[in-house]
Amino acid sequence: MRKRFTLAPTPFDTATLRAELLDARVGAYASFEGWVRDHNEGRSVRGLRYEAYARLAEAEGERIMEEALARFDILDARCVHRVGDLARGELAVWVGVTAAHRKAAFAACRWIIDEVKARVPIWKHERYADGEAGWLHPGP
Amino acid sequence: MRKRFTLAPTPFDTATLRAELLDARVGAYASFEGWVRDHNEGRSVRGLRYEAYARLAEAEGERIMEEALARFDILDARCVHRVGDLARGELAVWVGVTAAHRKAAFAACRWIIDEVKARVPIWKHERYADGEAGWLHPGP
Amino acid sequence: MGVRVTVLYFASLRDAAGQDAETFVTEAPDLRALYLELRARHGFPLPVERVRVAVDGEFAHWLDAPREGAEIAFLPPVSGG
Amino acid sequence: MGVRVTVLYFASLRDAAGQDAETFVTEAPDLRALYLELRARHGFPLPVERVRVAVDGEFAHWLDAPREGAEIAFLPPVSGG
Repeated sequence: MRKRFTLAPTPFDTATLRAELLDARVGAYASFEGWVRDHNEGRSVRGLRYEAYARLAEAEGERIMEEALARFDILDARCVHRVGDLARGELAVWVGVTAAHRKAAFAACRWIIDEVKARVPIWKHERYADGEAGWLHPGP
Repeated sequence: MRKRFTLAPTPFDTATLRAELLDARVGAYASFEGWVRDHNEGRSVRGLRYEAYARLAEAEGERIMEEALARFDILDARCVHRVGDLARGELAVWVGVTAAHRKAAFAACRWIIDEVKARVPIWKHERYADGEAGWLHPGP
Repeated sequence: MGVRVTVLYFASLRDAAGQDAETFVTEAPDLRALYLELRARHGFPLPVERVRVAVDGEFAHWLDAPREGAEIAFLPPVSGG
Repeated sequence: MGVRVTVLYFASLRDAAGQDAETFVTEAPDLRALYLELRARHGFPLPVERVRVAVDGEFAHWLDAPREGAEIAFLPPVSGG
């Protein structure tokens, strides 16, 4: 079975991923990309590291994609999340969704990235220009 | 001044357009693409033609992009709309939006395509497999 | 005393008119009257309520008077995207 | 009579534990008690209320008992995306 959620230890190409999603039934394609910014909450970011509990991250990611296909009137969806060290300006996560119509494509794309951020066991470690570094563990 | 809304008489490359939008401040990139489907409202579509009143379409498209920049907390946005003859499976319209955070990127992307569809003087002529053809003039 | 205008036709209006554009002298007091006149002449499928009007590349009002040398466009409901 | 388990540490918990994983015999009656015990030993920064627990690659319940040979993962609040 083709996996819809993948962890990528190296930079990946969104054009290829997008091309794999397109077919004659597709009227709407919505995508989201998360990039490593130069700043986060007012601090200058030098780079970051994503660590995952890969076994559970892949299972939970796949569940999110299956739930999206059940909840929304979409044709298909994919998500790839980087792990390992990333520099500023690198792509961290990509979501692509195809549907007959745009409303469902947008809604599912937004839902998937929100669920991935909330549920998939991946942790971000940021290194700042001032030399400090730390894990981000968002509060409740 | 760099134009944010463009009419394209020939197929265009979204990877290049996306690359032009990305810089170190970007944390979120949301995009939308509209494709020529093989079916529309139950009829088999052979191809279509987009016609525009180019002079006003470009002015109104540019106004939409400027309004999006004022309404949403985004960094930049672009939209390209094809005109002329398109076959099934061809890209009709692309919207790309960059922001620090995903909420504004999604909201602006959705808003731009909705406004473009509602306001920009472009008309779609569909040719069906059964030989019929006609202009789409959506009712109120 | 009429004014010389160029009228542009798009989509179903162009199909009905059998041409992209025509230039003529009109004595219509406003753009609405001009559209109604042309609708009668060309058999446009769309009532004025479903059409918008633009002059010289900007949206205009139906009660504006035609100006000498104006480019007037009648715009059917749009269907881009 | 304890059970032998492997515990995985991630992110700030790994930094505190100074290791990715450790295997040992525990007599903790449930996963919650096991976490509290390890928290005391390693000085984990996170209270149990902010942590989730997984067993053998699936989310588990704090009141589940540790099973012989289980891979137990304590998961700090996630921050992917």
